[in-house]
Amino acid sequence: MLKILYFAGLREALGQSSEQLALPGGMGTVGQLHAHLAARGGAWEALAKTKNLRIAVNQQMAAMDAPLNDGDEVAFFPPVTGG
Amino acid sequence: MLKILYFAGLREALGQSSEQLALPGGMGTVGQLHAHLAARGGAWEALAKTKNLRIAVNQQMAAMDAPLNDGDEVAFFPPVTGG
Amino acid sequence: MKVSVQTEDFDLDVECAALTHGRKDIGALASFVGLVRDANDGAGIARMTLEHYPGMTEKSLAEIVEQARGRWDVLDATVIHRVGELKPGDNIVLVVVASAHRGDAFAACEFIMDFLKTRAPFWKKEETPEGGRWVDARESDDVAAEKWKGR
Amino acid sequence: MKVSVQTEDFDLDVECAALTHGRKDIGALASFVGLVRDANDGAGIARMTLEHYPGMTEKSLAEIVEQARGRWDVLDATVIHRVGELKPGDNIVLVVVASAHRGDAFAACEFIMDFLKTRAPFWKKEETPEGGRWVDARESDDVAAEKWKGR
Repeated sequence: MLKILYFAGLREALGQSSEQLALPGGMGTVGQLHAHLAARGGAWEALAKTKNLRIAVNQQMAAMDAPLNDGDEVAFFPPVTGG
Repeated sequence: MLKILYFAGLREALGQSSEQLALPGGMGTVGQLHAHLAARGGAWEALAKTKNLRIAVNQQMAAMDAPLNDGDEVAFFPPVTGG
Repeated sequence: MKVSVQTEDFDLDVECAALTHGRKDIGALASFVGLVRDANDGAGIARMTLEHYPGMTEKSLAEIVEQARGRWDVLDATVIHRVGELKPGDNIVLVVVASAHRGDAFAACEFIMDFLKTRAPFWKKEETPEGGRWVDARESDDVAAEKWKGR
Repeated sequence: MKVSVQTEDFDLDVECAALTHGRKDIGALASFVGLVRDANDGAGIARMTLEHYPGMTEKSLAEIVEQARGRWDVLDATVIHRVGELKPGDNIVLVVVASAHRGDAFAACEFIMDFLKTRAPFWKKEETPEGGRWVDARESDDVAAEKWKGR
């Protein structure tokens, strides 16, 4: 299972802040998970449309080619604006 | 008359913090005043020996060629070390 | 080193005193406080909400402080970032860096702020007369973080 | 703008609050506090005495702040420098700069400190186990002030 988190504008666009997802076969990277989620269509297209989308795997910033493993926590969010 | 001030290590070396001095003829610049005071000899050689001696005329930093006028306040001191 | 993400306000003096307490080797305390302004990008701000990524936020801040310690002579440092609802004039973020010398304290403090702005997972949503809006990331913040690469 | 040369201690929070009181356009407060260390140039420091040039000191500090205001977007600033006898751990100097944005606040605050160090007429005399000694000016302070010419 993957734990997936959404934050800020993306969370609002998707109408949810988290979900659990069984890691399907052939989904070895962050990019593949991203494509899988965006392909849900409707509000989920926000994942593809968010400018400079950021991704963290296990609370570390990660690139689209980062590998995924069962039990990982994956977060999608817009560029940060704290401080 | 000139009001002359000495600060910090220079004040201690000269054993005085200020003096009044009539502006003698032919003493038109800070450099001429400096040479006049240093020529007193003894402790006054400190004026010539102080490394990177600083001079202020009327509370503004000044160079050796700055002109002097009656009533000026002239201060001699070592490089500053505050902060 | 202290890193805190909290809803409560902070007190600059208290944090500085905590860093300097009982030690006499600190010659320089550089600090930064960020506050909520009542206007941003041309709109009036009535209030804002700060969201964050619990867990990652704290790790991210601690890593930024560690990077600063690796680059400069930092004796101690404190970073506090508030979350939740804030209004104009409220404190948002505090960074204090203690060092023997001022150059290190200033550089480390500004470095921490520049990286916090671009790396730490916080998001601001502003309430304006036209409704709520998520603040856009600023390119100038990326530029500010990039400048440290050459130093 | 506030410039003060005083024997009494200062309070960072009080000075920050005075700058921000009643206004909501300040987004950044950069501050610096310099403290007496118990060691300098290899010698233990029991206490120190700060001498200054009354009149010129205040003018010099005000001029430095004005230069900073001319270079950066400074909303307000406070500079306090203590004189007289101080001991390790005591505060020496405070600079607080309020601005809309952090880049201006940081730059102006560091600029003021760098110029205060090389231009304002203060002198430190340290008491060490070997007796009193006037602190030598540091070349690194001149270098720090020079760096602003190119910016």
